[in-house]
Amino acid sequence: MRNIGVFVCWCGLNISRTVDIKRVVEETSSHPQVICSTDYKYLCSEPGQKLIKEIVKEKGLEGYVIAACSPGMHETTFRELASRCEINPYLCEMANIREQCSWVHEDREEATGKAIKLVNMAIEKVLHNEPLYPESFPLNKRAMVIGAGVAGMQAALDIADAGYEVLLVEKRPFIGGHMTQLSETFPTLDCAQCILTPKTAEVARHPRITLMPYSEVEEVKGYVGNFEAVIRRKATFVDWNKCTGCAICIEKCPKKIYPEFECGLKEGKSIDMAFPQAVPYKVFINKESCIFLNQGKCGVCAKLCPEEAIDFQQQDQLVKEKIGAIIVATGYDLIDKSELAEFGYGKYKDVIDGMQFERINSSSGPFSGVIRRPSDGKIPKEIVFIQCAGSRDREKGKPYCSKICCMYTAKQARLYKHKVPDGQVYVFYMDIRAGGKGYEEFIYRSVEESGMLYLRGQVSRVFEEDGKLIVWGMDTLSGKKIEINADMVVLASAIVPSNGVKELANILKITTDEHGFIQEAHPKLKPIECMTRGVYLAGCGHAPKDIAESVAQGSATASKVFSLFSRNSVLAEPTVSIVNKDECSGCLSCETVCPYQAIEKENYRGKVIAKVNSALCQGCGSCTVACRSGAIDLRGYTNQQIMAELEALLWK
Amino acid sequence: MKNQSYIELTAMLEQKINQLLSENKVDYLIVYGKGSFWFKTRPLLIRKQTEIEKVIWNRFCQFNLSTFLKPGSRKGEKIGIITKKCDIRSVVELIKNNQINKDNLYIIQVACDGIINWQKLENLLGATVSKVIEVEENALNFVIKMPETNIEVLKNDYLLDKCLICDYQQSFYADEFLITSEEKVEEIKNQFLPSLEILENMSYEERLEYWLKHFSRCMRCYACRNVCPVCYCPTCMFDSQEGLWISKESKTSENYVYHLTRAFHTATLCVECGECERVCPVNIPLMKLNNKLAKEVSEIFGYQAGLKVDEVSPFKTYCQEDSDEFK
Amino acid sequence: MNNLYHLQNPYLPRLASIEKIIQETGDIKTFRLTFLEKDFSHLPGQFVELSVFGSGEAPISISSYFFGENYLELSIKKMGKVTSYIHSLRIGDKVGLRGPYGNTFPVERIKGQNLLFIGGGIGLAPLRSLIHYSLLKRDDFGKITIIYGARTPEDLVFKEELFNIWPGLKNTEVHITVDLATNSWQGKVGVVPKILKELNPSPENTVAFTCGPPIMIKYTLDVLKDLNFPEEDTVTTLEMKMKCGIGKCGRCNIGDKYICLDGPVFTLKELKTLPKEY
Amino acid sequence: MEIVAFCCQWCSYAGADLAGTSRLKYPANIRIIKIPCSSRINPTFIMRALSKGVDGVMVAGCHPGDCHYSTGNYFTRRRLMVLKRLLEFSGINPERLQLYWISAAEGGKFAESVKDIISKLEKIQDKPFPKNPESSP
Amino acid sequence: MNSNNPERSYFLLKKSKVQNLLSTLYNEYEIFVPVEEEGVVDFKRYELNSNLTLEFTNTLLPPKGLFLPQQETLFNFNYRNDVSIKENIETSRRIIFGIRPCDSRSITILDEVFKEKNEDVYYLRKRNNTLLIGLGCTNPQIYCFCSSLEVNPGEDTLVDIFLTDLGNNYLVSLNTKRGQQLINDLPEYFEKAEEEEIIRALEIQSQAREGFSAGFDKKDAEVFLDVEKIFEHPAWEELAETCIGCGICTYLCSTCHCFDIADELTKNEGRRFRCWDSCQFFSFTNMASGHNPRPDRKERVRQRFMHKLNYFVNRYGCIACVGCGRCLKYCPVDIDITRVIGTLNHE
Repeated sequence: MRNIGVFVCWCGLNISRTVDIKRVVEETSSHPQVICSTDYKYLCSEPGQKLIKEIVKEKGLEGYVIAACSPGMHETTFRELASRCEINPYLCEMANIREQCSWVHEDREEATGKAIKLVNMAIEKVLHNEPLYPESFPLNKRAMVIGAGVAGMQAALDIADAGYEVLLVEKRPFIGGHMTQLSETFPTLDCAQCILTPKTAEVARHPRITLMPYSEVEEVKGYVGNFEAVIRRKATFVDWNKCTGCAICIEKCPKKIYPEFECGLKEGKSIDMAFPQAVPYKVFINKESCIFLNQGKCGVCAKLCPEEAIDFQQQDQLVKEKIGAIIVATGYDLIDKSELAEFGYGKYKDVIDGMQFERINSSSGPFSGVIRRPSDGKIPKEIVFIQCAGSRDREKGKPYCSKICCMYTAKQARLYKHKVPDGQVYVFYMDIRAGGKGYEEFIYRSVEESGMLYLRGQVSRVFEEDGKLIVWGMDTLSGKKIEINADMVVLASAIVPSNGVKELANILKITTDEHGFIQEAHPKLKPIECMTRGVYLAGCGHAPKDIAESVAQGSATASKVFSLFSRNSVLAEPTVSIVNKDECSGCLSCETVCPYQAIEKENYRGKVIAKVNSALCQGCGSCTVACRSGAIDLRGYTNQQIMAELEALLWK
Repeated sequence: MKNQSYIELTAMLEQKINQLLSENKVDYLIVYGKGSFWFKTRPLLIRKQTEIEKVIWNRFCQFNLSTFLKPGSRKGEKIGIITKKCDIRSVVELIKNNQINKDNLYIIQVACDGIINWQKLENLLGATVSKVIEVEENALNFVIKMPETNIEVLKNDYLLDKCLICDYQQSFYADEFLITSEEKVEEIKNQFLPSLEILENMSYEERLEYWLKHFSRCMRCYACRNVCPVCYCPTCMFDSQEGLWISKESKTSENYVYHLTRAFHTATLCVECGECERVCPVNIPLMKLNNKLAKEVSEIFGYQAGLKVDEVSPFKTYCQEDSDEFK
Repeated sequence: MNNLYHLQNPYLPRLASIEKIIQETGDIKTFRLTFLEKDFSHLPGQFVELSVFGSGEAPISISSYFFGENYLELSIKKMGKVTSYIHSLRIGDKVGLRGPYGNTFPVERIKGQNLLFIGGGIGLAPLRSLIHYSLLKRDDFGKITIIYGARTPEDLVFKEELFNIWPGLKNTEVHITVDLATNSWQGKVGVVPKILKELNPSPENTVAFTCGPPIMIKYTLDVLKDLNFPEEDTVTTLEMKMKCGIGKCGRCNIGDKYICLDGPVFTLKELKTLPKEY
Repeated sequence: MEIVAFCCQWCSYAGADLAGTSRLKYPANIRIIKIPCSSRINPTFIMRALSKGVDGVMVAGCHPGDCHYSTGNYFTRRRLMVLKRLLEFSGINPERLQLYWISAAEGGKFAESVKDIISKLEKIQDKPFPKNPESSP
Repeated sequence: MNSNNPERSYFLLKKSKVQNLLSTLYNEYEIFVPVEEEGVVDFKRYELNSNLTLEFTNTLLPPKGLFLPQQETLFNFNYRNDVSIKENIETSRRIIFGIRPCDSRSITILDEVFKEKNEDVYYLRKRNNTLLIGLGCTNPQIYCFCSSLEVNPGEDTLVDIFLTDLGNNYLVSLNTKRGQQLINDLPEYFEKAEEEEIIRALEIQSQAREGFSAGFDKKDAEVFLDVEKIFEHPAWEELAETCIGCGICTYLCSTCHCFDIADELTKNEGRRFRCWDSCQFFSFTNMASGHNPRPDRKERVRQRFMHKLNYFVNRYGCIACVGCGRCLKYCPVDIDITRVIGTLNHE
């Protein structure tokens, strides 16, 4: 309850044309707690604001109502004015008598009547407003990037260059992500390694980037500006401070394995380095296969290592880190073999996926860049590419488009033709999606140049018959059934979120969509923010995308982090929910409806009750309805205020 | 189930309680005790073995004792409680909503063959109610023994409505299940009072008038709320800020908002134990509201309250594919 | 019984208008109210039901005694809905008053005795009316000692009288203390009971009046006991939720006493006979 | 006729503003109460409004999936589905409660929605909650 | 209010004539008669078509509501610009027909409260405009225990006119001038009572008590006068354990009279009203400061019984209970005042 003023704006003719300002002023001035009610041509103008300021001072107003345009237009203006008048900005309310009255109604009588009601409502609301003050929290200007793929590295580099500490956490023992496995990249066909290596190197030597390869995030507590993360550094059984990457150990290691990096196409060792240009340039022991770790004998590497870097005793380490912002760049995997059985994938050696083709085509790959087929090393003369293998397929629960397949298939087909000019390429496609700079041209050039056959249709079955892969398909354009005797089949298999994302999402209290991709805060307006404040999103963890997009997103998230770190503290809007401790029943119905995990538990008088973390709360108020006892209320939109508006609205 | 088996059960009950108390498994038990009149019972908290003889179990044990597990009435000690097959569901709801910790609870579910609606019986007998010696029963009827005459009434006319459609059986949340040979076990299926249809078939005006007529009698004694096992809020929203939601005057319009809000709040929680309707001194058919919502909730969300502790209430979650009846 | 028709309605407030407002502390204001109709007489200790139209009624103890004047003063602390509404009132605004209600300080019985006033915070308000009274009839009483304390110097009420008027009067002592001093504060520091102990007043022909926060009263009574003040000469006032103010609405009873009729003034002796339900 | 509209500030309220800036005309007997999100609407607000003799209540929120708070309107939808049936069962014509999904870009839809609810209410034969129920039953 | 009792004279009223009698009185009086609705008998405003029930044990709600309505406007005020107050007191002449002896007793108990200094005009004006026509009890409810509170269910001298059921007729006994007056004005409805009818009636009146269960023992009730002994009795704790804290006992009690006062606002007008309140509610004594002298069920349950059996006795010299049995009948958890009185003495 307080003494308030009402200011009615003409907005030139905009309001005064249809609303009888004088009457609005008269009607509202009769309210016992309205000390003064007055009008002006343009309240938002300098003189207008000056007028308000004077009256507030003269009459000692404790709050005021501005009857004018939409709050969306000028609420900030008049709230700032309020604070300049030494009134708490939240004791200023606006009655929207322009957009929602004078502009939409013609009858002067009606419009005026409505205007009066709207003002009365605003008055009643102000009378129940409480002064509110934004809360501020300390800010830890240090970022953590999860995933050192091309997106993650970009984000890390940008942030580090801007002068902030960055923690770069990578699951695999080397950085660079999937791009390290690629041979060449579309649409320019430049060698992936050549463009990536400089970046990895820069990351490695950047003074403000702390690299954490072969590590995973176990736990994250806290909120924006004040996260505390626990990171598991997995044991490599090699002391990387000593290891020089001389590779003697690799040479002598008796245990052969097929490392994941080469997609099972090339032999590696139990102690090994992912690839020649790996960063960090260190070896690591594969726990599962190492003879010593499993049978306790061997240990050749340890004997030979000149630096005595081998350490079988090494344990996983848990490190605690304080950070202020988190960027999630977890990247992708390819759909599981088992889901592509109809193409004989996993059954026939020569049915391979796109990534395997990349390795085969790579000079550091299994056949040092010569295109041979895995089964017998023959050079395939008839090669079939199948697009949308798994993508856009409701049955497989992947209705979405993997976006890059059209492009890399064209690329791979073209690279194949370069290396096997007399080979024949068939590409099965649903339709070609080449939305991207120079993409469309690239595809056309590929088709024209190398006379490859694009068949619109789907492959029903692939099976082996005396050394050949028989591909049954249907050309939906000609309606003809097609049978191709191929030497090799390459599947552009669907992109899926890299495994472990779901768990990570739970740790970070962020949501994932039905396909396991991480949910952005808003599909249009907040595409790189997560539901949890201070957590941002880059790369394929969000949805399939190509390198350029991933890099762009990386930089975008970095800029988000800048704007966050540019302040010395996090300001939280004061219009957040608040719990009445004595009335809270502790049923925590509020917890489940909160999109921001802002509801925490707290012990109070021997019972567990709800507590709102005002740094996380965004003030939607859903909890206030879930709460039956009304123990949670929303500052700025309290039950009292809304009921007061309702009452005023019902006054005859 | 004959009186005999109720006597049996009572004996089993006493035995069990004795054991619980002697082994200090519980600090106190919430049980049924004898009421001021032959047809009345009363909730009872017993702590000592010497009090055991006060325990009773018969066809008049109407209360849903889980009401006394509400934080307001609870003392945070280890509690033993006796439940019928129907009202154990509200215990489940209380556990679900973090109002009580299952570990501090020892639930004795006792076989029940329906509860007699003594208000009906009382209305039937009028002043002669004081002369009744006892109520026996045969297959179909209750036999009310009086000095001179015996009155026979059809069981189904004098059981609580909810007992006529009761189809609950042993709950796996019960720590102890006291049963006699005669207890029948059926499938749980979701049933609703047939009497709903009469109302459902009315026109809006008729229904509004129907309810306003009833609500106009309400004097807002809040018995329906306070006795409700799932109205567990320490301070009801209607008490916390007096006059905010409704005026303190018990005017029809205010009562309307009160009862509808309560119905909405207990939707997804209400286990239709019927206590609210039982205690209402002015006979407002409150259960019709609750039954209706329970019915709708189960039709829309396929959810029924109080069956499983790990089930999520439809208001605590959502589904993008929810039917969108709005534009 | 027809005479009943001419009864005056005890629920109808009499109108008064605000003549003066003094901001005592951050959340305490003193309002001087002038009656619009016939004059109004009361004795120290009584309270009125103050109506703020549009917000409701609140029982407020009268904090002044102006003999034969047509106005009185109420000192009000911002607490609930009504009181905070009251705080938004301005000079000239109309309010309603019912009363005066309740018993009074035993003004007759204490004639010729020394008066010891022990107040804390807003609790000085009811005592002030007796102080006014006793100063008005100065010769009826012996020595007047006022001990008053608040949390901080900012929380002291009636500063003008405390610092500039009462100390100057003959045979009158004023001791002011605060729990937490500020740099500018020169006076005593310490809770009221402590100061009382230090002053060690003699119970000889003296009546003690105390009012303030429950915790203060509790310890003050202990000290008074140690100082051998007889229970019948130790007087305090009680607070209860009230509505009607005339012993009908059944809210403010402690045992069989209605605070609005038999209270709010009680001697420690009477208090001892009541059940501990306040 | 008196209609209360609860509009979430991000979508529908902005939509209403857009209707204004594009000078779309609609009947004047609608009063908008601005709330952060449709999930802020306590069913009791609606009961209260109707029981005080409002002819209709219009609730407007972001389209499902577009909620500024990502999931708020999903809960609103569930709550109102049940509330609608409760009101209906209590004898209030369910048409008196309308929920519209209106985005910030749909000024037109806002104006249309207002007209829609009003035309619906005009069709309704049965009377709203009596102004003075004490006398009615 | 049985002022200056005339020498008793008796009349006879045929049951068949009651309807006509009422419809005659209807023109001059607001008449309240027991009417059944939804299985609930209550005093309702008599309309020519209303179906009054005279075969009832007692009404659900006590008639106190006819003098202290659950809510009533005290006055209206205009609080815009300038304040003005409009008093609001109704003064129509009324009759309550068929009030039971216990309830008429309760009215005289309430009189004590509202007559006391600062007379409550709202109550008293209704009271003084109302003529009570009592009806004797012959077949009590199992809950009735009025006989242990000096109420004779068969005879009632507190009402203006008292009816004793003689089957087809009522014996009409007059207690006050007002009663006498009414009879004199309407001779066509009343016949002179014959000797044996009078004797039969007097028998009924004197025997009526017998049918009633004893209720409680006076001595047990007296124990409550000793605060020292009773105030911290463990029984309060026990009662609180199962009491659900609803308002039934207080709202249905014929002598409970606690109320609340509040304002209601509309745009330009304000209204101050009072409405029933209950000592069983937390908010009853909860203060703005947050302090509540009766914070728990224990204190609140105790308050009710102590008020009836001690505080009220000390103040007005009688127990604030008439044994109408409503609280026994309707208490959701079967808290029984007669038992409470019994146990506290003997435990």
